[in-house]
Amino acid sequence: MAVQVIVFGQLTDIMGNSPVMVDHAADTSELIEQLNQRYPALVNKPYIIAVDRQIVTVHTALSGNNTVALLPPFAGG
Amino acid sequence: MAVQVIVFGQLTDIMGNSPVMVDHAADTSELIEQLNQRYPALVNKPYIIAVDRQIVTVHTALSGNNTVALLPPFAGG
Amino acid sequence: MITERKPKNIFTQGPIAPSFIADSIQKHNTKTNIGGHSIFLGQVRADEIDGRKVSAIEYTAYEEMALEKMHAIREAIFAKYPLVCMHVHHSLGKIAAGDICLFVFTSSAHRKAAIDACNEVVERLKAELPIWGKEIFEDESYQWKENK
Amino acid sequence: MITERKPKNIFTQGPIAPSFIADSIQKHNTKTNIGGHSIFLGQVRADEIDGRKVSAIEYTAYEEMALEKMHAIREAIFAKYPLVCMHVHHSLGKIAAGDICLFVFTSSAHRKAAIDACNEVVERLKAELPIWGKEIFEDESYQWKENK
Repeated sequence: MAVQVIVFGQLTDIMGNSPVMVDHAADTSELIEQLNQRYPALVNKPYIIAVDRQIVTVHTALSGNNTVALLPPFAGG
Repeated sequence: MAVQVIVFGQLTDIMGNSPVMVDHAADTSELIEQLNQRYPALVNKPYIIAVDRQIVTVHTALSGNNTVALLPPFAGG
Repeated sequence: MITERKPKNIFTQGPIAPSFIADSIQKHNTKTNIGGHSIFLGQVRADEIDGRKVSAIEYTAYEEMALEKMHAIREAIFAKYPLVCMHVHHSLGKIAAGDICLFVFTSSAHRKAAIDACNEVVERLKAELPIWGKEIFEDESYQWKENK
Repeated sequence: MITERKPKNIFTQGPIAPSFIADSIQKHNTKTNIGGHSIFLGQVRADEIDGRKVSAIEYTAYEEMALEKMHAIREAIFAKYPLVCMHVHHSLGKIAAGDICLFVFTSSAHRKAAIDACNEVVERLKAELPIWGKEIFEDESYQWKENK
């Protein structure tokens, strides 16, 4: 049940540019909890979550083959 | 008291591309009356009048050194 | 002593070349207070009317009056919007279908001013500048263009 | 059999050259059903923040997601407006102040559709595409850009 986590923008200052693996996370809430423990600086940062490129709300179930992306506020253009 | 009249757009089909001189016209109403007699096709054509490049309404007095332009609907762009 | 801004010429004989537009964009490279450019281009359409196809539009203008009017529009637009710059070019003469006959270019620090100003200039220019277009069909017949 | 339109790539490495914009305009010369083009260009601003001046913005994106999202926006815009065509290009990598980082280009028979569609694409793109910009100052320090 390993989930791959990728981050962008200002979150790369905290988690780096490489994907981070999280072993046991049944849903996005559990995932974020674990990430918050590993990266305390993440706690108060603004971002939305995408699972397999779809924006989701909290408590989205994870199957283990998912890519979860943490997306800070967009700044294109 | 000769006034120079210039026309543009579809009015050139009626009055040509050269300035037309009108001898006695105290104001724009008199001027248009005389032009209507010389160019009957002008009577029902839509246009606005500019005296010395300023758009005017009817009964504008003419001094004799004016250039009067008849301007059919604009179609720039 | 008051130095008045003189009316700029907006008229150019023949179509507006894409390379001219590129040069105009390139020149803004040093104006690093600009964040957004808005551009409107008018292109001559090959409209089909009663089976006849427009091959070109021949533009004429009451140039002196148009330049005075455009100058007034420019002053009003600069008073209304925080623009860095604004450029307007309109073709005169015969412009073939597919060619560019109007180029309006506004720039500002934040996009909204440039976009709103560009739209307003296009609307005012079409409504207020004494310019006429003769739509010439492929068989050399013509009709006078009307703006809707 | 249904053939789905595949998402087009919108990303380009480095700045968008004015000559590329000119070529893009030129290509529409044969589309004689077009009467108006609307173009928006984003240019990197040399903002000054606490005495430090932005010398470049380095853009990154979640590319796969951005292209899927842009495809959805494109479909929605074509469903809403009678456009002849639409092109979007966004830079990735380090773009110097004064250079162009965004090029949105819409065309239609009558101007209103092109203008409204262009504005809506710019707004949606800024709000919905996962793209980020790192504002790099002259002293090599940086901050993350925020869209307002």
